Amino acid sequence: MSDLETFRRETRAWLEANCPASMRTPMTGDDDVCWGGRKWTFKSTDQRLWLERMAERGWTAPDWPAEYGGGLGKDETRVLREEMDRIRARPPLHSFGIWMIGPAILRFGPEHLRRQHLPPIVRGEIRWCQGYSEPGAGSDLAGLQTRAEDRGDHFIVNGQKIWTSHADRADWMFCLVRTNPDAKKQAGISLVLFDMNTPGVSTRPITLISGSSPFCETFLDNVRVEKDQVVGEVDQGWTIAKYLLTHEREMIGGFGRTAAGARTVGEQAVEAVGLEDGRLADELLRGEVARWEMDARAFELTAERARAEARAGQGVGNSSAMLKYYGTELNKRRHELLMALNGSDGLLWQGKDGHDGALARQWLRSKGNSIEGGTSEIQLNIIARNILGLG
Amino acid sequence: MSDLETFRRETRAWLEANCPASMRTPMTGDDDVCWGGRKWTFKSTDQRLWLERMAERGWTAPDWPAEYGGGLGKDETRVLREEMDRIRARPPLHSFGIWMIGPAILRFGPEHLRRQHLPPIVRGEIRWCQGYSEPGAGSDLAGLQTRAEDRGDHFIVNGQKIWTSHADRADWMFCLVRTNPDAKKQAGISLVLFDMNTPGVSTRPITLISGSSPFCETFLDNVRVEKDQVVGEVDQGWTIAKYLLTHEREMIGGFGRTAAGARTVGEQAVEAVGLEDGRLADELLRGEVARWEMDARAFELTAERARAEARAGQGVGNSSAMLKYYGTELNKRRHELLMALNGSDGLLWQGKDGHDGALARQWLRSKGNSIEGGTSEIQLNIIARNILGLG
Amino acid sequence: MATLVLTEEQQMLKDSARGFLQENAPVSAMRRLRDEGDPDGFSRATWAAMVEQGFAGTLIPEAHGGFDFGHVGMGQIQEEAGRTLTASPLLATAIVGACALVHAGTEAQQQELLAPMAAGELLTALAVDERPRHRPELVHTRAEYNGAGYTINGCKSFVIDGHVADRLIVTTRTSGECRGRDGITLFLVEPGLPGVEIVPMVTVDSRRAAEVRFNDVEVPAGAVLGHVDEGADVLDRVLAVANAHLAAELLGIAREAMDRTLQYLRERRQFGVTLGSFQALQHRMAQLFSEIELLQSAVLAALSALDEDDAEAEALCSVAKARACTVAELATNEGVQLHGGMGMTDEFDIGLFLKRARAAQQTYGDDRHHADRFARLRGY
Amino acid sequence: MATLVLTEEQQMLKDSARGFLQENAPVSAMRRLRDEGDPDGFSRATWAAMVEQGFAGTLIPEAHGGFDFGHVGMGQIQEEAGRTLTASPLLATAIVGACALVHAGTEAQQQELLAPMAAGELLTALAVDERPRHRPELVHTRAEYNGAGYTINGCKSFVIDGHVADRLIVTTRTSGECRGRDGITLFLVEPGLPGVEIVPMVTVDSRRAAEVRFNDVEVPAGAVLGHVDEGADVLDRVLAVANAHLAAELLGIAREAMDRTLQYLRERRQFGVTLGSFQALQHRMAQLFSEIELLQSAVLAALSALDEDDAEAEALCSVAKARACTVAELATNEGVQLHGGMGMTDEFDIGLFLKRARAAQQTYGDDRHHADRFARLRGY
Repeated sequence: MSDLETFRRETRAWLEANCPASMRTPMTGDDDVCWGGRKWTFKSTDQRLWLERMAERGWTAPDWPAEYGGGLGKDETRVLREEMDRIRARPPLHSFGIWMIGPAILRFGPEHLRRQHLPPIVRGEIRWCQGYSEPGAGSDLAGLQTRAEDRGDHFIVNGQKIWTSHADRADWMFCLVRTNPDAKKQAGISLVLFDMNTPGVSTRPITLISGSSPFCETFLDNVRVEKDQVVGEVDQGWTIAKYLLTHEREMIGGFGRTAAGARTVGEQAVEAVGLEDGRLADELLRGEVARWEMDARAFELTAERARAEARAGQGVGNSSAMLKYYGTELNKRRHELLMALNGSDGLLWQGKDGHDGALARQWLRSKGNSIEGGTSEIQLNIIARNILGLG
Repeated sequence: MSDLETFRRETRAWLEANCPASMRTPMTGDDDVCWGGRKWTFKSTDQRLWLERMAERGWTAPDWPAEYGGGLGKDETRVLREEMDRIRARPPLHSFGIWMIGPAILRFGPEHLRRQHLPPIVRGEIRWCQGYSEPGAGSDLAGLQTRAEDRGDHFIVNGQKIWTSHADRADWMFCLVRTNPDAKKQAGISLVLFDMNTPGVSTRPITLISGSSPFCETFLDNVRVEKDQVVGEVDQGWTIAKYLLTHEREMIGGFGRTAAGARTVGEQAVEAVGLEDGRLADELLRGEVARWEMDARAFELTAERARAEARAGQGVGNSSAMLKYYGTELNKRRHELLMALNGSDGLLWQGKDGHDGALARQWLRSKGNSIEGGTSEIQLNIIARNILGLG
Repeated sequence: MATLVLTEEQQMLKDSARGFLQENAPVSAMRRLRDEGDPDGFSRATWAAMVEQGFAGTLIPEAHGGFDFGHVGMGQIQEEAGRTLTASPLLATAIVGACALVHAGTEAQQQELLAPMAAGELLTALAVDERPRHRPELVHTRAEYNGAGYTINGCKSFVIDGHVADRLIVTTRTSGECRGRDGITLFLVEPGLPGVEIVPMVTVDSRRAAEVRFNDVEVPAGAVLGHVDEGADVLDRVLAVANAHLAAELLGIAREAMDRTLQYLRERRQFGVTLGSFQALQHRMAQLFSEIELLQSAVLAALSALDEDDAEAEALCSVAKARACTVAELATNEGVQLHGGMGMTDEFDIGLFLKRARAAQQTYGDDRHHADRFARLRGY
Repeated sequence: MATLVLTEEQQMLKDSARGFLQENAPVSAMRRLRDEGDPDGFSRATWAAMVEQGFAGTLIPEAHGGFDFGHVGMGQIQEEAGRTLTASPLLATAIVGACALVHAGTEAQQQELLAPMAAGELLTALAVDERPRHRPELVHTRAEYNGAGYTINGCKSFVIDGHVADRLIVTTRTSGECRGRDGITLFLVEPGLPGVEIVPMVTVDSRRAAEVRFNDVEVPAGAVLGHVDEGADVLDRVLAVANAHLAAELLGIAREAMDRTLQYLRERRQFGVTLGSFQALQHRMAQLFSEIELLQSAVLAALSALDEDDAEAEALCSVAKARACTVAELATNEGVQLHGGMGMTDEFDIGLFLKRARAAQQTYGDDRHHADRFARLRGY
């Protein structure tokens, strides 16, 4: 029996023994997600136990080096994922620490930050948020206004960040600041880390057109940031930011993929509009539903192909821009279609049999897909320049 | 009885007496059009008579000043048109002289060119063609390469023109040439006139994707052009060219308008695809036909509104760019729809019951609509800058 | 020949409606109603002022206290109300209700109702839909003759102004198949009658609609509006009118969304230049501009065809509404996208246009419904 | 799980097909055939060389002289033939004919026909359409049992390679309604039989198709392909295969049209800069690129589903063909438009892609047909 098979057998047994039954049921909504952090209230004992047990083995970040996380190899990590999928185990932890700032610190250092920050991330003790966008800057990160003034052993940071997800629930922020006001745009930017409890940090949630949201504005008013909390080198934050943005784009690119078990648009159409002689009762909508479903199928296959090509080492590298662009536009079309299919039911906001306007709110929220994480226009620019050689 | 009513009565009587019966039947194709000129062969005695009689009164260009043309006022010209429409009289003459270079000479002079060129235009004796576009220049007239070298009393012109309609059948050309190679792009261009029989002028017809065409390439090889054949002033041709381009755009903007009596797309759809239970047998095409017909109706109404606004003195002035853009795109969509409706019949090129591929050739020809007379992209630029104030 | 350019009188009405609405019912007023959770969803005071301006009587004959100013005139008010997102009983009472009564009401019904409607004192609501997607000929609600009058049973959804109406105009089936044109009868029903149950709800545009249930509701024979079993023709007319005016409102929404977006593109700078200098955005805005120009022509033609009782009127109303739906959808989607993240926040107004647009689109049939209807009218 | 990345073997086949076609059958060769008015519409010599390459036997089992290389393999040849606009009997014989015989042929029929087909010596043609728009279940052509065999009467249009075929595969009705699935029977008919009349015509892509008329054509009972009255299932399979490979060809056309347009935009200068520097054109090309990427995935998935006899195969073939139609239409229209006036001249190649694209689109159903089919397969 190969080492990998041994690992699989042991992992399977460990998961069977340690993953609580309630953590093997499908998550029914945002409430079931575990984000951890100092302010976290576990939704159940099982949720706490499951995190603690996985964190103890470092399996919340299984492919990180052993000194900070799980220390599993690429194949072992895959096996762990497969075994977790087999029993439909929930992810023990959702974390911008694991997805974003952790990999960046791992890659860009310095070492003392790895030792300080990675273990608490793995244990789910510290929850992170990101401070990138600023009001007035939009997609233009190079226009960054937040300034960090050099005061010898520390910086004093002043400015305002926007679109900070869960800033009001996070413990630490990774934040882009301008450390050199004289350097030209992209240069002179640094990525710094600070505790959200630092005096001068305040947050305000943003109400979206769809209602309340996880996004906040974050105000930085003479915030003291130690100099040893710079990721990579001072003035080299731009490179790290680009690295992180690509990560983010890949996460968002999943839009338009049908969640397993979710009802298809076709099924929803049949339910909303009904069949007559075996065909959708509204013939113009029928054509639109078919065209959307065909596009969505081709998109799913393309995301699958991109993954297969990446495995085969043929990835075009820039396919993430295309997937981000197409997936988000497709998702917006899907919601327009659902609104049309549901007619006046889609317009409900409050009232009538406890209907909470979920359809309309999701439709409105989808409009942001093609703005956040780099607008569709930015993705098209990237495709034209980097792939098609126009410009 | 007002003067205008007297004029109407007399005109009606004159037309009744002088317009031959065969010139009151609808034109069935390009063959029925009379272009005149030295090389013209009349298709019938009636065609010749009708031109001669109208030309004698100067009514081929009724609103030109009496010394060159008809000398009718604006109202009288309208009455003449109405009376011609009443008996469905064919236009006695199609002429780039009347539509384009004549008005330009009238407006920009000089006087000796008016006296030389306008009367033969009115009489249909000289047929004109235009030398604007050059290979390699596309929509960018300022990139003009044809050079006119100053030789004292004349220029020597060298260069190549393209998209010259009917150059092989025309007698004279009005032609944009660069008279000052040092001036910046738009400056240093002149509009000159020369006889197509001048040594060094040769033409070659252009085959389009749709088959043979009225367009030619025209080669200018050391062509002598007298200096008194400059319209307006030397180096001021740009202004005149812009004036003429607007004229051309207005002519082309008529695309998408349904010719009176022509079968609608809906009727053609019923014929090609058939009805089942009172609906078009192909339900996806049915939706597309309905959407196209609705768009076309809205476009017709918009063209009508633009004319009504112009009459009311409210014209936005720039509406011609919008009409040109939308009308040509609509016409392209119409032909794609007709191709789809007619399935394999639309693919015919030669053979089968004398079918000559008219559908396919018209479809292919329609692709040029959004290129000639300023591309759709140019029209959108104009709308964005001149109307919307973007840029 | 359609009126494609406003007469001086119509232009004056439009300008004065614009001035009035911008002053008395700007977007901020709509926002305030929403935030205060106003149970009516519109301001009674603003409505009174609109009535003062004569808006309520625009389609009502002078003999009944109205101004008989015609559909082109009313359409101008609607377009301006689209620009300001003004919620009011204009659609349900002054357009739909007035048209139904003028078109099909008996002398007695007109005498009783039109004057108070023109005075803004009596509100109406059309109860027609039974399924989420508009399909007016699908009528399950039954009215059965009971010897003296009729007994109505059934349920209607998305009844605009159902929560405030003084008179419901209800489509019922008195005979025939539930999908057929024949056998539809319209009734005027007082909402206070025993068995009428009204459940209000808030819609995405912060307006109100109601579900209205009829449980053995007894109405007198004189409550029939028009002729028994022949209500479909009246309905065609009423819905054509409603859709032409919804198209006018959507035209206003589209124009306002475009204007605000253009303003933003001209001012907002990114990468050192204004957003408006990016050619890709220029072309999209130029395309949107063109679509709106065509919409305006279609709306004017539909309204004037209604005024002139043109044979093409119903087809033109469907052209106008179908185009209004697609163009307003484009204009509001482009608006949010080009405002970027700011467009996603509730703080900016652009999202409010998005919300109202979809509600107006779905009201009495969206572009698919009207494309289908147009095709049927054209015989294919 | 679909094969979305080519195996090494498949990639080699693609590369060699590309090399072969670019060398032996470039666009200029197609132009020459056209200008010379070749009565076949393809080059017999090129076809012989393609057979030499093994192309004709790609879908034929080894037992019958083929290579059994599968649909993914054949699809790569088709994609490359799309890039070079190569006309040949590949579709009618090596794809449609081979699939029909492999799928439904008796042992005897396979023995007789497959080996010569793999050797390129026997050509077939599918006679299915009776109306200009593809509608395979509408069959008026009748085959009546005459005691010994069948008598066929009817007329088929747009029979690709009908002018050169050695064997016609004909859909007929042996029972049932003219629109029904039941009662369709396929026959193998020799074109030389009395009563068969073949009228060739030139299509817009400079290829040939024929109208084929059957006047009391008598065929033996052994000419039935598959089972009497149950031809619709065979037809489903054959047409799904044909459409997957037409989609592969259209993918090649779209990619080549895009590549040539990109080349033009990179080189051509206007207003002092390259056309490719205009953002509006950049965005349009980026959108086209994205659409083509999705098309490629759909084509690969359809082909590999056919190889694996996946239950979703027919739906995926319709997805691929529908998308191929819309994307090739977009790519070729953008190609001509962005080449400007030059794109309108016969001298430039881009217009040839436009012409072939529309012909391939309409062959065996365009995007509307396949969207409708997809919806039916999905149960709505």
